[in-house]
Amino acid sequence: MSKVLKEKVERVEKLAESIYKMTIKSEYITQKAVPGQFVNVKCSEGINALLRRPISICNVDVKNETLDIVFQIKGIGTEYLSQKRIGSQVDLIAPLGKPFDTSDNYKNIAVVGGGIGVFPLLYLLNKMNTAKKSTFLGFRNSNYAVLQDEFKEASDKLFISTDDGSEGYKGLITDILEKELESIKYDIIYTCGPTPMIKKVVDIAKKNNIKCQVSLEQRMGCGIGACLVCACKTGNNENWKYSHVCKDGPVFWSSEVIFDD
Amino acid sequence: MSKVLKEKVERVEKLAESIYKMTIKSEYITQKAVPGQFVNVKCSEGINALLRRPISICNVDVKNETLDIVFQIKGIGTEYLSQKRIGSQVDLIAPLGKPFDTSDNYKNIAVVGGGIGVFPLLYLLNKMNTAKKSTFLGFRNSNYAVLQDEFKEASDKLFISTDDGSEGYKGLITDILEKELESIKYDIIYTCGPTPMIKKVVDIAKKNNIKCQVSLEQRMGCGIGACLVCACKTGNNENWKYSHVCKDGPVFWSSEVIFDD
Amino acid sequence: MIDLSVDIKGLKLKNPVIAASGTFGFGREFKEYTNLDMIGGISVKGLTLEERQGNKPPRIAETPAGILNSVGLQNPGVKAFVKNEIPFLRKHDTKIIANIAGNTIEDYCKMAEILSDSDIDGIELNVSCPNVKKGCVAFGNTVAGISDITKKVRSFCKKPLIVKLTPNVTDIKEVAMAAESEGADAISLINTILGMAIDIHRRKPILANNMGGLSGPAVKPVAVRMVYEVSKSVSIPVIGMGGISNGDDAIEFMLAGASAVMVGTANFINPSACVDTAEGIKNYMKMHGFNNVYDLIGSLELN
Amino acid sequence: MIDLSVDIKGLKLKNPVIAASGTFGFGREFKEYTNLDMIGGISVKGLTLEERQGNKPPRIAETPAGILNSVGLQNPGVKAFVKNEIPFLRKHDTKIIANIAGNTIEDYCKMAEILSDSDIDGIELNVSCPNVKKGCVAFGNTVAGISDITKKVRSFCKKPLIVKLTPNVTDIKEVAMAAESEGADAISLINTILGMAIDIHRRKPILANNMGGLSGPAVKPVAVRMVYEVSKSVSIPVIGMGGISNGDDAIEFMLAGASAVMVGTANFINPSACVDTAEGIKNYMKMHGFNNVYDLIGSLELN
Ligand SMILES: Cc1cc2nc3c(=O)[nH]c(=O)nc-3n(C[C@H](O)[C@H](O)[C@H](O)COP(=O)(O)OP(=O)(O)OC[C@H]3O[C@@H](n4cnc5c(N)ncnc54)[C@H](O)[C@@H]3O)c2cc1C
Ligand SMILES: Cc1cc2nc3c(=O)[nH]c(=O)nc-3n(C[C@H](O)[C@H](O)[C@H](O)COP(=O)(O)OP(=O)(O)OC[C@H]3O[C@@H](n4cnc5c(N)ncnc54)[C@H](O)[C@@H]3O)c2cc1C
Ligand SMILES: Cc1cc2nc3c(=O)[nH]c(=O)nc-3n(C[C@H](O)[C@H](O)[C@H](O)COP(=O)(O)O)c2cc1C
Ligand SMILES: Cc1cc2nc3c(=O)[nH]c(=O)nc-3n(C[C@H](O)[C@H](O)[C@H](O)COP(=O)(O)O)c2cc1C
Ligand code: FES
Ligand code: FES
Repeated sequence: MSKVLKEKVERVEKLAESIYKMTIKSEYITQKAVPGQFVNVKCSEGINALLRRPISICNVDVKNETLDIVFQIKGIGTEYLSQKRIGSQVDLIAPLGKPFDTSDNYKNIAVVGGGIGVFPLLYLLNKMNTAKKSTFLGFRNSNYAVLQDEFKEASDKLFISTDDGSEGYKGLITDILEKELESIKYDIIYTCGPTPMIKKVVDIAKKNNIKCQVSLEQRMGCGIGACLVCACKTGNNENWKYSHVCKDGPVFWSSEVIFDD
Repeated sequence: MSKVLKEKVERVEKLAESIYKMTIKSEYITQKAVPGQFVNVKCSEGINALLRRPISICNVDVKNETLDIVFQIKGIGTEYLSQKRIGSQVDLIAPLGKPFDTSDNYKNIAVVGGGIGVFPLLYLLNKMNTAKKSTFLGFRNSNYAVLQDEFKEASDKLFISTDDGSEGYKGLITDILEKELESIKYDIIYTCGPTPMIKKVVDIAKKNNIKCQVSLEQRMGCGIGACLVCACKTGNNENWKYSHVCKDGPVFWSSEVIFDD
Repeated sequence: MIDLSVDIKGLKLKNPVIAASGTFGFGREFKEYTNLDMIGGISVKGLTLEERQGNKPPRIAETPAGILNSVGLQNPGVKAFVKNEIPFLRKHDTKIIANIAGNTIEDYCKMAEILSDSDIDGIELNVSCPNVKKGCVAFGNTVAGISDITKKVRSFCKKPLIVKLTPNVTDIKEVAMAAESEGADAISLINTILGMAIDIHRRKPILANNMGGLSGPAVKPVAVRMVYEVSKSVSIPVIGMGGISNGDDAIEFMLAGASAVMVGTANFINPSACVDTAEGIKNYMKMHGFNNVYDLIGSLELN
Repeated sequence: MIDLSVDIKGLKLKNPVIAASGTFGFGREFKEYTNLDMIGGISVKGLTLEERQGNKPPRIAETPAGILNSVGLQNPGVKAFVKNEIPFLRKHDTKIIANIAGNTIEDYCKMAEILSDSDIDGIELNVSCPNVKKGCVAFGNTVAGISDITKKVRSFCKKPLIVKLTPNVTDIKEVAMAAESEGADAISLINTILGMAIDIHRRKPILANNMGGLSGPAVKPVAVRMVYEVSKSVSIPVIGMGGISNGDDAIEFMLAGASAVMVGTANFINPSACVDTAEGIKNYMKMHGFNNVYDLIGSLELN
């Protein structure tokens, strides 16, 4: 069950140029949410940024009844969101979407994130308490490599790469994943990020015969499965259909998704 | 000369249910403004309340370089304006419009205001230092009868009426004006308020052969005389034209205006 | 007692607010968020004879105070609707309007036939969907097209027949009159206005389909004008929509002549927009001393 | 060096930004607030043969992300314009476009004749003003009407002739092609979309004229779509407008095929909107490595 909620903004922190973390007090969300889910938030009053914006849940603090969302300013919606004052109300529908499979059967997991796709993975890592966790994060450059302490804390092994080498390895994070796979076998790979990266991870998982879950993005209208705008192709090439990221996802098994749109 | 200005909000005070006073720091406006002029203010960022809203200058403190505007919440624009935070910036074009004639030759003046039309009259009263000043203010009820101390201070005689008698006289403020006129002769009457009231004042002035200035309202687009939307009829019935409240007014001689639209 | 009920030629609504087609799924998607029993009616996602997958994503773009969509009629087909969706909807105290779209007039007729035998309360002809290549758009923007389709579907349709008009025409009045004279029970309008939004950095349209239909607050003044024009031209009831988010917006349409209204895009932002709108209409009536919603409808005075 | 200059069939603009007719007065009203020498051109307030007082007030209503206006062509008449306004405008380094509207085709022809002998740089035919009872609206929304007026005015017009189209038509392409084939040098679009806003408490339209023309950000997606459609259908230059507030908005229109743009309603909110838009276009070109504005025009790729 998700709900329309008006919750209080507890903190807004600038993590990097154009990246913000917002801490929101919400008994309801902290009780109901599971990793992979998102909130659909009205970033501004009135008709400025008319639609709600989907943002992943990045962390949940059950004791303090707060959750964190972390977002990058891309356009007017995230811009307004970053300007919310502490103590003000934020209007969100949450928690939404199908979560990651966080079964205890996965003893050795790999988590691969790129860009703004890393945020839902922190919550996932924090929830997977019994597994051995290798985390692979790729960023454009060091300016975007936020939340490193939190990821380090949540992982057994943490690999970071940047396009320009300004932080961690220089190059694609999937290269490091492939290298690690030469010596380790994971039970599952979870991934979220830019489509080219996701495709690569899916290929790698397939080649290595590892289960894989992907978290997808698509422009949304309602966020609750009614308007059918957030389509993504699922099935196989002979028998495909359009599923919907907000309701059938955002998390899918990599084997379900067809990446040709 | 008026300018597009970004000025600082110094204070926002709620004077009554739905009526707010905003104090704005502005060296430029305090140096240039004269009574009867207005500011054209962007009440909200972005496309919420798209157009600027015209609000009269209610008072100017030259020493502190601040001006006051007082406004009633009527719709979304004034609603957003009332929510502006202290210390935030407000975007305005000011000062605009043709002012009242505040010549020293007027020794004995009457100032007649109704509803939100009273606000520009306070600035006028404060500027007319050498005249003897009788002020007549009409309100719907006592809830709307704001700024009484300021008006008392600025006037030699102050009359207040309300529709329901909850403050001052019960009835029309123009009735009191007429009664006063039985014993006093004013050099000029200044008036601002709802059209029926203004018409009545204009009639009274004419009958008593007293000069009269009216400050008019009309929905505006640009506020600077370019879009021609803020029309008001001027001239005489045989030879009239549409003048424009923002540029040719808001203050007109009562003899210029035709009230039949 | 304030009476909000309206009768659209046999389609009896307990209040004049209907969820607009394509924005409310099949109702069940909103059950968690709002009380379906408090909505006058639900116009379901546009149905086609066979299942359709719709257009490629992205299918939505935000524009100032509006959205463009290019869903392209993704739906399970009319038979699956009858089988899987009507039973759920019927459990609720709200009227079921089947919105239908076809590639050919025969498609429309077949669907009208199937649906006439099903447990629904009205049929809305979508002759104006801008998001599919061939088919329905062609019927909606000429007098000849609308006459033809209304006449033919009428002969198969045993339910109240609502013809939904496209705003993408020079003269909405003549199209509405054509639908009326061929037997429409009511007119609904407006469908979306054809538009385009460009991603200036990729130098491509945002929508994969390049163009899409504009809806939301931005279109309200155009919609109110067209509802006014149509309701002055026909004597059948008019259902108004386009940018309605609350009771005050709805009142504009009803003063302009709409007997009922539909709420679309607003559901995305506020899932209880339909219920709130009905509540808002009631409050307005209370404030202004109206007991019967019919006293309100069309009571606009011109200046 | 980034070259922003464009040549609209002899109307040479130093940058592609023109102030839209009716929103910029005769230029002088904006002198205090912006640098007129940095604007490509100014299309002056719509002129008629004789002075006109226009419609009753209120003449403006705000709507979501837009405005409705019903000025009704208040203007001093074409002769007063030539005498009193051209000398002021000529002192500035910007092009003067005379926007004209008439009750009859003869009016248009006479004005074109008078203006052809005056010191202006182009004539824009307003065949689409929705705010006057008889007259110009009739010419704009049919192929026959637009053909006729373009042909006749063309024979009197010795300046670059821009025909400004109304969006209130079913098919904007055919109207544009008609203007082109009768000799228009350029097409400008869109004029305002007919709309209505109601004061629900007075139960009357807000505008004294009841209806008015919608402009501002709300109309942008409709305008971009029409500019795209027209620029694919004609080979003369297209001047795009409708909801442009800044450089990014202008780029959408130019990618869609506009050789120049006009900025209207935005001037009311930001009196230097025209200059800011020109500046914004330049910044975009810099960021994306364009040296010549012509490389940008029409460079949209479809999905
Ligand atoms: C399930 C999901 C989870 C997400 N989680 C995060 C997160 O944790 N942190 C984060 O920074 N971003 C996240 N995003 C992306 C985020 O939703 C967009 O960056 C944001 O909507 C952009 O809004 P804007 O107003 O700033 O940009 P604009 O470009 O002005 O937005 C215009 C419209 O396009 C939509 N849009 C634009 N880009 C995207 C996108 N990439 N995905 C979906 N819709 C888009 C907006 O929602 C809006 O409707 C997530 C997206 C999805 C679908
Ligand atoms: C010269 C002048 C001076 C004014 N001075 C004051 C003042 O000192 N204090 C005060 O409270 N009010 C004043 N007003 C009225 C004030 O401008 C309106 O109340 C205000 O614009 C309403 O905006 P809104 O968004 O709250 O209402 P909405 O109804 O949401 O506004 C919608 C549109 O209509 C316009 N509008 C609505 N009512 C009026 C009106 N009465 N006059 C002009 N435009 C209107 C708005 O500006 C806006 O464009 C003055 C008006 C004028 C013309
Ligand atoms: C995402 C979306 C899907 C739509 N699908 C349909 C449809 O299937 N059939 C139809 O007749 N109208 C459809 N419409 C149009 C709406 O029913 C309505 O006419 C339009 O959105 C205007 O109303 P609004 O401004 O309240 O949204 C759709 C609109 C949207 C936004
Ligand atoms: C107040 C006002 C007056 C207008 N007057 C004219 C006019 O006289 N002639 C004309 O061709 N267009 C006129 N227009 C239309 C504009 O030139 C322009 O086509 C329209 O406003 C769309 O652009 P925008 O959204 O940038 O305002 C007027 C628009 C407004 C808002
Ligand atoms: S966003 Fe509406 S169905 Fe996914
Ligand atoms: S508001 Fe534009 S001329 Fe007065």
